[in-house]
This record gives sequence, structure tokens and C-alpha cells, in this order.
Amino acid sequence: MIPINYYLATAIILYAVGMYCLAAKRNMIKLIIAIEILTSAANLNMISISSHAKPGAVDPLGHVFVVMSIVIGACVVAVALTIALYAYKHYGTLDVRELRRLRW
Amino acid sequence: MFTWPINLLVIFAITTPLVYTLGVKASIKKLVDVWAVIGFILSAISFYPLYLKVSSEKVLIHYWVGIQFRGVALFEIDMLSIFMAGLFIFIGLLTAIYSTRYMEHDTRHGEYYALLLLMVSGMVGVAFAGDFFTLFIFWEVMCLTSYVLVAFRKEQWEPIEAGFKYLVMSSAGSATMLFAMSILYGIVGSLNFAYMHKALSESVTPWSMISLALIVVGFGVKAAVTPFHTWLPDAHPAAPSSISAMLSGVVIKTGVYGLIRVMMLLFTPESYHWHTAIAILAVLSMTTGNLMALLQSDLKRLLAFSSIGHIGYIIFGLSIATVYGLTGSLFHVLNHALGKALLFLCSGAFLLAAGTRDLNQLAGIGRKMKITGFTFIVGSLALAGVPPLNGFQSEFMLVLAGLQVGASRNLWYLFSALMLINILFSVGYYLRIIQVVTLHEPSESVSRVKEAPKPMLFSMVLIAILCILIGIYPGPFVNLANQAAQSVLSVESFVKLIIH
Amino acid sequence: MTEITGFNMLLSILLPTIAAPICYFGGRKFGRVGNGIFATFILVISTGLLLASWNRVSSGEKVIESYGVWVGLFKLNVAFLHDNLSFPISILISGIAMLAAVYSIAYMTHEHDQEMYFAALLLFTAGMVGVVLASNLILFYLFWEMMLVPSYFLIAYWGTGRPRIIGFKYFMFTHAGAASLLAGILLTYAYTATFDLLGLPNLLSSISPGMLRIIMVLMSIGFAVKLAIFPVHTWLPDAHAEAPTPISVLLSGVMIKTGAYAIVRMSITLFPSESVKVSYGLSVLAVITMLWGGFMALAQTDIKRLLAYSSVSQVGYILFGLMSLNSLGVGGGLFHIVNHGVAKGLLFMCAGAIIYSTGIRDINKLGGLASKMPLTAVATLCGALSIAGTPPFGGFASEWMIFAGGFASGNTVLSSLAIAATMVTVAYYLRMIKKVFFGVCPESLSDVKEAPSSMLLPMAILTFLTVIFGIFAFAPLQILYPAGEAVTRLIVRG
Amino acid sequence: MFPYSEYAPWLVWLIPLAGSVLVPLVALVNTRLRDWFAVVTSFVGAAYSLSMIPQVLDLHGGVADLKVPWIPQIGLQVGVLIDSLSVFMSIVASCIGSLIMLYSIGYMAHEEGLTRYYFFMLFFIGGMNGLVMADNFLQLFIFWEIVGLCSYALIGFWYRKESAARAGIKAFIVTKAGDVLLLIGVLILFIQTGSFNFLNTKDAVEAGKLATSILMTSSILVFGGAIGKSAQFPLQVWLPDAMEGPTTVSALIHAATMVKAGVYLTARTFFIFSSIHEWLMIVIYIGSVTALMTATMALVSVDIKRVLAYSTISQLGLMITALGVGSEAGWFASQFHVMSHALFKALLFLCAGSVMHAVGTTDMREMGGLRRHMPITFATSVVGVLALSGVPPFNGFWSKDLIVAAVLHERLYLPLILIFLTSLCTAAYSFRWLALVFFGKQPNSGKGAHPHESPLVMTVPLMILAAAATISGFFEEPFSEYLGLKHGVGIQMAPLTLSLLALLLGFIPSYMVYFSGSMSPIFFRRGPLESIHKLLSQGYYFDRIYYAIFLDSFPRLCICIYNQIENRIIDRINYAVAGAAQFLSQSFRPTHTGNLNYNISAVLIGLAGFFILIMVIVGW
Repeated sequence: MIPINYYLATAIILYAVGMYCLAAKRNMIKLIIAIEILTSAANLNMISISSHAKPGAVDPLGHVFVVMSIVIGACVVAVALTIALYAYKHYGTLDVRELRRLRW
Repeated sequence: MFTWPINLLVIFAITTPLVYTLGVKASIKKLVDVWAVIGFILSAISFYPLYLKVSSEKVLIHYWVGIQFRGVALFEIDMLSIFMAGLFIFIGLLTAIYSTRYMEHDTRHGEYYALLLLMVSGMVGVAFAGDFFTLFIFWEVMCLTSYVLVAFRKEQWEPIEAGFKYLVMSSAGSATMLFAMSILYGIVGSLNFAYMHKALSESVTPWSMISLALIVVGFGVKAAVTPFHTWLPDAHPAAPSSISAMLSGVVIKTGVYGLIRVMMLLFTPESYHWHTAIAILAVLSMTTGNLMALLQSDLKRLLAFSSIGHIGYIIFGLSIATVYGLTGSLFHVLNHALGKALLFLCSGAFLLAAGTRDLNQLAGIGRKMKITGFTFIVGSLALAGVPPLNGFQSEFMLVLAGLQVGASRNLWYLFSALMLINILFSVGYYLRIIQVVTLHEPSESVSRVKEAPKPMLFSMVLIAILCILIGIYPGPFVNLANQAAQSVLSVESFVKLIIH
Repeated sequence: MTEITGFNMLLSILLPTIAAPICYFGGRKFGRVGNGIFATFILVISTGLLLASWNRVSSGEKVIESYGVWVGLFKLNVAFLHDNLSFPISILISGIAMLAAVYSIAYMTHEHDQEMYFAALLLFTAGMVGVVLASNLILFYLFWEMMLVPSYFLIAYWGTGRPRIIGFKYFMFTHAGAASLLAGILLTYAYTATFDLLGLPNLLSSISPGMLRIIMVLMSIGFAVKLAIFPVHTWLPDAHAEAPTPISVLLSGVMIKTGAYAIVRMSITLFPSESVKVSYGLSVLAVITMLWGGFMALAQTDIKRLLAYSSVSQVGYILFGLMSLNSLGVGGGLFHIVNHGVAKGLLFMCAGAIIYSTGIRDINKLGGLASKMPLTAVATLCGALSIAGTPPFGGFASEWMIFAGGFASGNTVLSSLAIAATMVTVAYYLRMIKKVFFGVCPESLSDVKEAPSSMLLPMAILTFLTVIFGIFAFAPLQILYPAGEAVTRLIVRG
Repeated sequence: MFPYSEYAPWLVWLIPLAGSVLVPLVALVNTRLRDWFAVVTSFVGAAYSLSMIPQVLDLHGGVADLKVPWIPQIGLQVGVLIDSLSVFMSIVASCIGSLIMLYSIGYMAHEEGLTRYYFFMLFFIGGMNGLVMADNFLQLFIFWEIVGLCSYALIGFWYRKESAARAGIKAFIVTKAGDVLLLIGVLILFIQTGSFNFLNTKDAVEAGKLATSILMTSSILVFGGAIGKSAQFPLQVWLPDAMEGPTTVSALIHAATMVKAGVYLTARTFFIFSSIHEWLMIVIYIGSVTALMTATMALVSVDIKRVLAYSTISQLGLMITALGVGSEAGWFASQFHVMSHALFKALLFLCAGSVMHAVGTTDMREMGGLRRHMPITFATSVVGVLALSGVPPFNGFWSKDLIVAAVLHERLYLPLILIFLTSLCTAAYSFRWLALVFFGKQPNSGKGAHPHESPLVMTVPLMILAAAATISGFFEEPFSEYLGLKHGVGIQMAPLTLSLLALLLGFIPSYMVYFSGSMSPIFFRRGPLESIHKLLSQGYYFDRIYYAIFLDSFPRLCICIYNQIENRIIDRINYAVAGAAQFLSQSFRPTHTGNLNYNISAVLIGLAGFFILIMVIVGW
């Protein structure tokens, strides 16, 4: 069995990747993907912890939570993509740095 | 299932589209508006017995899945929850009444009211939540609906741009929070607040520290604490004014609620010593908000920045973490919700009448719309902390609590002084908008405006009267806030209901 | 504690407060005159209610009316207090406000939104009376700011010149002062856990002297801004000069005096030992203020601005009297509050009458009005001489006490300077009177007439009072002097 | 004898004051009635003042102090002090005042604003009576200021005339300078002794309660009040300008009331301060320097009233000098001179008024030869001039002789020289005045072409005063007894010689120039004396200097401070603060870039910052 630390490290790396994406990438779709990555980091964490809660047993609580989270994540992505679509209609681009009429 | 107030909201939210279709078919235009208002009213009515019950029993436990499942999926309702939830429903009700006329010229009313009802039910759920599982679900309900509501007028560029920024930042925040929850789950093995309190206060580890930081960021983004606030000045002005009133008035308060609940219950100040860090965030927030608000020429954007300032005051109360500080904090939650909702509703009335949010073009509009102008003055002065209006009552309590705690933690003298200076500074722009709106000679663009319609006036005047009433006779309202603060601090009674 | 012991004082504040919206909403029906008469009527009743405690106060009693708990968390009760200190000043405030309301009826003829004006006037008065009657610090602060808001609107809405900027300045200045005051009040509570004015003196002794001084200074800064002590006086000339004249009457006549009242009520009463330490410094500041105000008044050509600077100068006298910390000086300072209130109110009314009749504010463009407006001329002369401290007018009766108090406290040089400053006062007033009333009347003013009688009546009453307070000084001093004595009894020089 | 004469000390001032308040009311009925009402009131007041004489004689030089409480809280009382001095001054003020009121009926008949005139005249007389009857410093000061206030209003009676309005202000402000000193002195004394009362103060001083330095300072400060009111050096400048008022006012101010107040105050405080050597020195030198200085100024003035004004100051200087001698004889001399001067100066002013009434000008160069047209005025003027210059047996001779004697007795030689020169000048200018007005040829100027004698209502007071001036000098001994002094009076050779010598020396040049015409007045205005002439006619440049400082530079300085400091610095600071806030806000705004990537970065920075912060605080 893979020790839990590997999972945790992966989760943290995933989180970092997601945040990096959000801070550096200009494409709206990439940003939405980054949000998915962030959620996945948390989900991975949850799943791995629930599997390691007791040796040989799996805590159902984590799974319940992750299923819920995935559902909600899907909703968020749906809404996000809709908005991105409209943004593309208004701005003609997917570059998020062009969305800066609102500032100061 | 979810207790009656939430149930009713959800039921009405689900039925609204149907009623809308019915209304369109039967060409009774106002049917859906009335339906939504009825939903809020019923929810408010059903809220009252709950309030009575909680005020006698202090803490109430309710498993909303119907079975006890390891302290998960439950509501744990104490006075703090009641205080916040009552506020949410009340402002929601007024917003709904206001919307009946304000959203007249929009389409998709069924969608609009369903989202509004759902958003309030989400907020009430957050306030009631007794574990992270519940909290996360309702949190996301609230977030999702608010994303859509901000981008409701999708045919314009502004709500879309603001909506996208809001969505990205807010979901990044939610994801961060989720990450923190997963770590906490690893440490504690449960998602229930009571178990977490027990485990976290017993041992302070780097992991729990990390999760503290992550969770502060998660709630901080929602509450628009500097430096996590940058979505707010875009999203709040872009939304329809009724939604701005909701967002600025109460939605950001869920973030505050989350912070208060988590910080006081889970990461107890005795173990985690986060006072100074939170106080620094508070001072940062108030300074940023007030500085940025000073020169705004867009009325709603100015109000949005001022919300950040007020969140700073509220967080400052949390950083004190005494009963006085929390009372002030919660009382300010109430007062700011009223004042800011009022101002956004007023600015909506102006927007509807004159078609602009630009201060220069709104000059003198208060002279034409006398009642709206008057309520606008009341709201501005209330938020400026000018007695005898409500904003003063809570601001003085916050400073007072800061000074009291200063005797043992000397830094708080400085923070209190900074807060006082900030309040003073903020008076500058409140006065400016009052002057522009009510004292200037009416400009051309407002020469033919008429007074706002009655339902809108009803909401505004009611809030204005409340602002004055609380200012003059704060006693009962302070008591409510004080009870809420007491229940936050009586952690043990909260915990012992779960862990016998 | 929670027993209700009468309603006079509460009603005297509530009546104007309730009447304000009635005035506002009934405005279109009543019309300007109806509104004015209504406001006057309300203020007459309110003054009458305040006068009800005359007997008990003059026999040295403290009349406390409490109405029960206000905010339980801070053990705050709503209660009002009438004693030798607050009684005369509250009467002064509502009396002058009453006259200002009468005066406004004719003066506001050419203005817009008169119904709002009278509503604000009533609120303003209620705030000022409340400040004086308040028996706990939070109530005090509440009214302190409550008088700011309507007066701000009165200045910014009906003012002349650049009313919005001036109103803004007025608001920010006073509010900054108030913030400092609030800090002081809250620190007091943080250490004593009470806001009660009567209970505080005993508790304050437990605070360390350093903190005590900080509290005292913070509070005094707030009062000094309201009083317009140099160098925080710059809001006053703008605000008082540009406000509509009846409001200038109230601002200069009574509003700034609430600062003086508060200095006696708090800075000295609550912190006797600290006030001894700062008294010399504040006396110096007071003398600078009186000289500075006088010099600036000498440089003015705008009649209302001149009067405004004269107010700056006069609050210097009041502060000087109070800071002598002996019964003569404090009594004199309190008496000067009354005398200056009456005389400066009168002078602003005269200036208003001149502006009303001629439409000119520049004293260089006026002249020879003595024959056209004889009553105004006499009233101006009486008011001016009273403020300049010339017997037999009231101003002298209080000023000599102030000076004597100064000598008695050992500040011989400062007191001499203060007396010398009366020369400046005389100079600028005589200059003003000469330019306005004497000399040749310009052609354009040849058909100027006296102001309408509803404006002359309040002026006549105040003129009468300037003389009465001079000759029968014992009557007001009968109440005011014991107040000064009571305060100074607390002072232990060491 | 008189109803309520036991209340006379109160009534002498209350009646005129009450009467003055009634004047505007009576004026509503009838203007003629108003005039006579005022006159009758003043005469009633005078009658009451005379009725006090028996009371004083009963006291045998003692003092009666009657009080009623005024401000009981501070222990202040209103009181009247009845002694020979106060009653004497009150008689002078009210009797001469009432004669002047009578004279006014004719003199002022055709003026506007007579209600104001009579109001202030009566108020003035009442104020002066109140001043002299007051038993304490505060009350004295109150009336002192009331008198000043009345003088302001009366000097500026013709307020439409720029010069009159200015003169009124000048009088008020210059005397106010003295008042300031007086008030300082009085309050210091009050604080030190605990009482304003003259008698209590005297007791306290005698008991040695006061430190010498304090006593000295306050005594000099109190004398400062007298300097202002009696127009002594260096505050003499207001009095000549005060001639802008109607002549009756000048007569009232100069002869009977206001300027005597200073002398009265000095005489009143004489018994309190006479032990202080420095005080006496200041008094005597200020008096004698003023006397000589203004006498020389009178030599060159060409205005009929200004000559008299300078003369008044000079005579006041003599009275002050006499007080400064410090002996009882000097005190008596000064009081006696007060009486003499009141009579002859009132006479001279009223004569001058009569002349002006006739010729319509005040410039003496436009007069001349009036003796034929106005015989009564001429005759009475001659009496006045003789009295003023000190020709025996007119009253001026007697009183001046006493002053010289007193100074000589104390061997104060420098003041003696000064007053000798003063007498010399007095003789010279008074005869010059007489010559210019009544002798010589009448110039053919338009206005005064047909002078005529004044009506009876004006000449009767002249005659009464002339008669009094002639005979009053012989009442030296009764007067001395009345004042309760013990010292014997009589003519001594040395002072007599000096007086007569001075008279002669003064008369000769005056005679040569103006009567016989053997010397031309041009002689004094040309050549070596030109600069002196100019110096004198400019009043030693005092006015110029004062004007330059207080009327030109000072207001300009104020305006400069207002513009530069008040507006540029102090007020600017407010706007600078507001501007700084705006600048701060403006420069902070670019941090909100609107760029989503940056926003997320800020969240990350916040996360890291918060984490580090709590770690540091917890101490890991």
C-alpha cells in the first residue's frame, strides 16, 4: 500500500499547480480547469485520508463528501463555462487580461 | 427536513419557475413576484418559533438527513445562527419586495426569484450548519446562485466580466476551504465542529496551522477581507441593485459568520493566538476600503468599497475576541447590513429613475426624489457612524472593546486608534455622496426624474426607520447581538450536545 | 434606578424632535409663516418645560429625571440632569433658538425649502439642549453629534458662498474633534466601566495619572474644536459667516458654547487634578485665541465674517475664564457664555437685518445707515459694546470676573494681555459700526428701510437682555456662580 | 428742605440716568417737551447734589459709606461714598452740566437727532455723578466706561461727518487704553485685598497687606486710567479731536465731567497711594510735562476750540502736578483748581460756542472785532481769559497760586520750572485767543459777515458762570473747611511773585503781537522758529506717530497676517490634509488593476503572509 504521505504530497502539488494556473494563465478555459484542479486536490486528499483512517477499512464519510464535491464542482464548471461563453461574445477573446474594463 | 425556514425557501424556490409560467400563461404579470414575497414572509413567520425555541434552549440540534450519522449532516442552531439567519431572511424579504418593481423591465423573473430564494436558503443553511459537510453544501448553493445573479443581465458586458472574476476568485476560495476541510478531516477524522473543537484545541500542529490559514483565506475571499477582496468592487456594482443589496448587505456576512464560527469554535484564540494577524487583516481591510472609496465616481462602486471598509470593522471586533468585541462585531453586522442594503436600494432607485450610476450625473437627484434622498442621507450617515444612527452604536462598541482589551494587549490601542481614524476618513466620502446627491443643484440628466414607486419606497423607508430606531434605542438589538456573542463564547455548551 | 421621575426635560427634547417631521411633511400646507409660528410655538413650550426646574435648581438641588434602561449591556440609563450648570445654558439655548425661529420667518422669505429649514432648526435645537442635559457620556456624545448633522445641512443647503465646501469643512472638523472626544469617553469606560457623569468622579481616581491625562487631553481636544480654539478655529469663520443668519445666531450664539459647557462639565469636573496641570497651557492658548481672533476680525470687510472672528476671540475669553480654575473665573466664564450668546446672537441678527435690507455684506460698501435703520443701529451698538466689555452691558459683568479670576490664579501677565485684547475688540467693532452706520449713505442705499418687525422683535428682546444682564448681573449669577464654585471646589492645587 | 434728600447720594446719579432713559419716550410725545424735560431733570439732579452739602458738613471731614448688595454671590455691593471730595465733584458735574443743558436749548435748537443728544447728555451727567459717588473701584470703573461711551456718542454726534465719526472712535479707543491699565490695576488690588471698596483698600494698604512691588505696580496702573481719561501725556491726543462734537459737548467734557474724572480718580486714590514715592514722582512729572507741552501747543493753534482744548489739558496737568506733590496742600490746591477750572473753562467754551453760533466758523483767522457785536459774550470771555491766565482776583489766580506754593514748599524745582513756563504760556495763548476773536478788524469773509449776540437762553449761563468765576476765588477758606482740611491758607510772597512774573512774561509778547501790533506773528512762523512752530502745530508729532502705528500699520499688519498666515498657512493646512487624502487615495488606486491573475496572486500572497504571521506569533 502506498503510504499516505505520497497522496498528501500529490494533493499539495495539485493545489500549487492549480493556484499557479490561476495566477499565471490568461485563457479563461484554463482558469476553469485550474479551479477543477484545485477541487481535485482537495478531493484526492479526502479520499486518501478516508482510505487510511483505519487500516484495512474505508471511512464512508470521505467518499460521501467527495461525491458531493464532484457534483458541486460540475455545477460550478457549468456556470463558469456559460459565463466564459458570454464573455467571449462581449469581448471576442478568451484572454482574461482583456477583461479589465472594471478596475480602480 | 431542513427546518421550516429553509424548507419553505427551497419549496418556493422550486415552485417559482412553475408559478412564473403560470403567471405568463394567465397574463397575471405580478404573480411570481407576489409568490416570492409570500415565500419570504412565510419563511420569516416560521422562523419565529425557531427563535423562541433557541432562545430558551440555547442550542438546538437537528439532523437534516433524518438519522444521526457520526455528527455529520446536522444543523446546530444557537443564537449566533439565529441572529445571522434572521438578518438574511429579513433583508431577503425587503429585497424581494423591492424587486417587484425594480426588476419590472427585466425578463426571466421566474429564474430571478428562484435564485434569490435559493441564495437565501443557502445562507440560512450556512448559518445553521453544525458540520463542514452541511456548511460546504449550503455554501456552494449560495455561491452558485450568487454567481448567476451577478451575471444575471448577461446581455451587458459588465455583469459578465464581473461575474467571471467573481466566480473564479470565489471558487478558488471555496476550493481552498475544501482543501482545508480535507486536512482537518485527516487530523480529526470527523467533519463535525464539536469533535474538531476537541481535537484541535488539544494539540496545535503545523497541519492545523496550515488549515487555519487556508480556511481564513476561504472565508476571507467570501467576506472580502483585504487582500482577498478584489472581486467585490467589480461584482457588487455589476449586479442588479437589489442583488447588490443582498451581496453587500448579507452575502459577505456569511463569510464573516464562517470566520467567527470557525475561529472561535475550532481554532480557539487561546490555542492559536491569531488575534494580531486578524487585527492586521482588519486594519488592512478598512484602510483599503476607505482609501479606494474616497475617489470613486461610480456610486455603487463606492458603496462596494465602503463594504470592504466595514468588513474591516467587523473583523476587528473578531480580533478582539471578547464578549464586547464580538457583540460590537455582530451588532455591526446588523447595522452594516441595514445601512448598506438601504444605500444599494437607494442607488437602485436612482439608477432606475436617472439611468446612471455616475455621481456627477446623479448630482441633485435627492432634491427631486425627496423620500429616497432622505433615506439615502440616513443610510450614509448611519454608515459614517454619525449618531444618533445605528452605525455609530456598533462602531463605538467596537472601539470600546478594542480599548478595553488594550489594557492587556497594548497593540489594540493602536488598532483602535487606526479604526477611529478610518471612521473619520470614511466620513469624507459619505459626506461627499450626500452632498452630491442631495445638495447639488439638480443636473440636466435628473431634471425629469420622479419619486421611486411605492414597493421600493416601502423597503427603503422601513430600513431607514430601523436605522434611526436602532440608533436611538439600541437596547434590544444590542441584547440580541450580545446573546449571539455569548453563545459564540460558550463553546462548551455547544460541544457537549454532541460529545456527551 | 429605573424609576421614572418626570418628563419635563425629556419632552423638551422630544417635542422639537417630533415636531421636526411634522414641520417637514406639513410644510406645504402650513407655508413659511405657519411653519415658523409652529416651530416657535414648539420652542416656547420646550423652553417652558425647561424652566420648570427653576425653583429646585436655584435652591441648589440637582434635578435628575431618569427614564429607565437604555442599553443594558453598558448599564446605560436614559436620564437628564438639570443643575446650576446645565439649567441656565439649556435655557439660553432654547431661548435663543426660539428667537432665531421668529427671526427666520421673515428672513427666509426669499429662500427655498423652508419646511425643511424649520425641521432642521428644530432638530438642531433638540440636539443642543440634549448635549447640555445629558447625564451620561454616551448620551452626551449622541446629542453632540445630533446637533452637528442638522447644522451641517443648514449650512450646506442654505448657506452662501461655497456652502458645500464650507459645510464639508465644518462637518469634518467637528467630527474629527468628536472622534477624539469619543476616544476619551471610551477610554474612560474601559477603565471605570461606567458612562455615568455623576458616578464617574469617584471612580476616576483609580486610573493611573498618565492615562488620566491622555483621556483628559483627548476629550479636551474635542471640546476645543467645538469651541474653535486657535489653531483649530478655521472652520468657524467659514461656517458662521456663510450659514443663513438665524443659524449663525445659533452657531455663534450657543452651539460653540456647548464646548465650553463640556469643558466645565468634564475636563474640569472629572479631571480636576489634571486640569490644574494643563490650565496654564490652555490659558496661553486662550489668550492667543482672543488676540488672533481680534486681529483677524480687524482685517475683515465682510460683516458676518467679522462677527465670526469676533466669536473666535470671545471663546478665548471664555476658555481663559474657565482655565483660571477659581470660582470667580469659572463663574465669569460661564456668565460670559450667556452674555456672549445673547450679544453675538443679537449682532448676527443685526447683520442679518442689514443684509436683508440692503443685500450687501461688505462693510466698505455700506455707510450712513444709522438714520435709515435706527433701531438696528442701536441694537448693533449695544451688542458690540457688550462684547467689547463696556459697562453697563452684560459683557462687562462677565469679563471683569474672567480677568479677576485670571489674576487670582496668578497669571498676571496673561490677564493683562487679555484685558488689553479688549482694546482690539473695541477697535474692530467701532470700525464696523462706523463703516456701516456712520458717514455718508451711498446713493444706492437711499431707499433702504428697517427690517420687518418680526425680525426687529427678537433683536429688541436681546438688546434688552444685554442691558439687563449688565445691571442686574446678580440674577443670572445667582445660578451660575454656585456652579463655578461647585466646580472649583474640586480643584486641589498642589 | 428737599423731598427724599437723605437719598440724595443715590438720586444724584439715578435721576439723570432714569431721565435719560425716559427721554426717548418723552420725545414721542413732543420734542419741545423733551428738551425741557432733559433740562429740568438735570437741574433736579443738581439740586440734589447741592442738598448733600449739609450731610457732608455734618461729617466733619469724615466719610459715610452707604451700601446695598449687588452681586451677593461674590460679595459685591453698590455703594455711595459721601465725603467732601465726592460731593464737591458731584456738585461741579451736575451744576455746570445743568447750565450747559440749559444753554443747549438755544444752541442746539436747529439740529437733528436731539433725542440722541439729550439722552447721552443726561446719561453723561448721570454717569459722571455715579463715578464720583461710587465707593468702590468696580463701580467707579463701570461709570468711568459709561462716561467714555457717552463721550464717544456725543463727539461723534454728527456721525455723517467723517471727521466726527473718527474723532469719536479715537476718543473712545485712546481712553480705553487708559481704562485697560486701570482695570488691570483695580483687579490686582481686588485680588490682593479681596475688596473693591476704597476704604477697605486703604485699610489693607495701611495694614501693609500688600507687597510693595505689587502696590507700586497697581498704583501706577490705576494712574494709567487717569492718564487716559484726563488726556495726560502720552495719551493727550484724543482731546483736541474731541472738538468735533457740538460745543456744548466740549464744554461738558472739558469743563465739568469726563476729563475731571482722571483728576478725581487720582485725588481719590491719593490717600491710598500717597505713601509710594515712585507713584508721586510719576504723577508729578506726567502732570507737569503735559501741562507745559500742551500749553505750547495752544500757542500756535488757530481753531477757537482747539486752543481751549489744549488749555484744558494743560490745566489738568497742573492739577495732576499738584496732586503729585504729595502733600495735603497740594491736594487741596488741585481740588481748588478743579473748581476754578470747571467754572472758567465752561465759561470759555460756552463763549466760544456763542461766537461760533454767531460767525459760523471755528477758524480764529476768520474772526476778529467781535467785541462790538457781541458785548455780553465779549465781557464774559474777558472774565474767562483773566481767570484762565491767572490774573487776580479771578479764581484762576488763587488756585494756581496754591499749586505753585505747594510745589515750592516741597522744593520740587524741576516741576516748578515746568509749571512756571506753563503759566507763562497760558497767559500768552489766552490773550492771543481773546485778541484774535474779539479785537482787531473783522475779516470780510462771507459766513460771519453779520454776527449778532446770542439769545438769552445762552447768555444767562454765561453770565452766571462769569460771576462765579469772578468771586469763587475768595472762597478758599470755606472750601478748605468744607474739605475738612486743617491747614491754613494765605498768600505767600514767593509763589505770588512767581505767578505774577509768569503772567507778565506771557502777557507781554502776546500784547506786542496781537494787541499793539508791534510784532508780526509772521516772525514766529519764519526763520529759526519755523521748525519749532511746525513741531508745536503738529502736536509734537504724537498724532502722526499714533496714526502711523495704529491706523496705518496695524490694520495693514492684520490684513497681512490674515492673508498670509490665516489663509495661506493655517487654512491651507486643512485643504492640504484633504488634498493629501485624495493624493493617497489616487496613488493607491492603481493597485486595483482589474487583472484577474494579479487578484489571485494577491490572494496567494495573503495566504502566505497570514500563515507566516501566525507562525511567527505562535513562535514556530
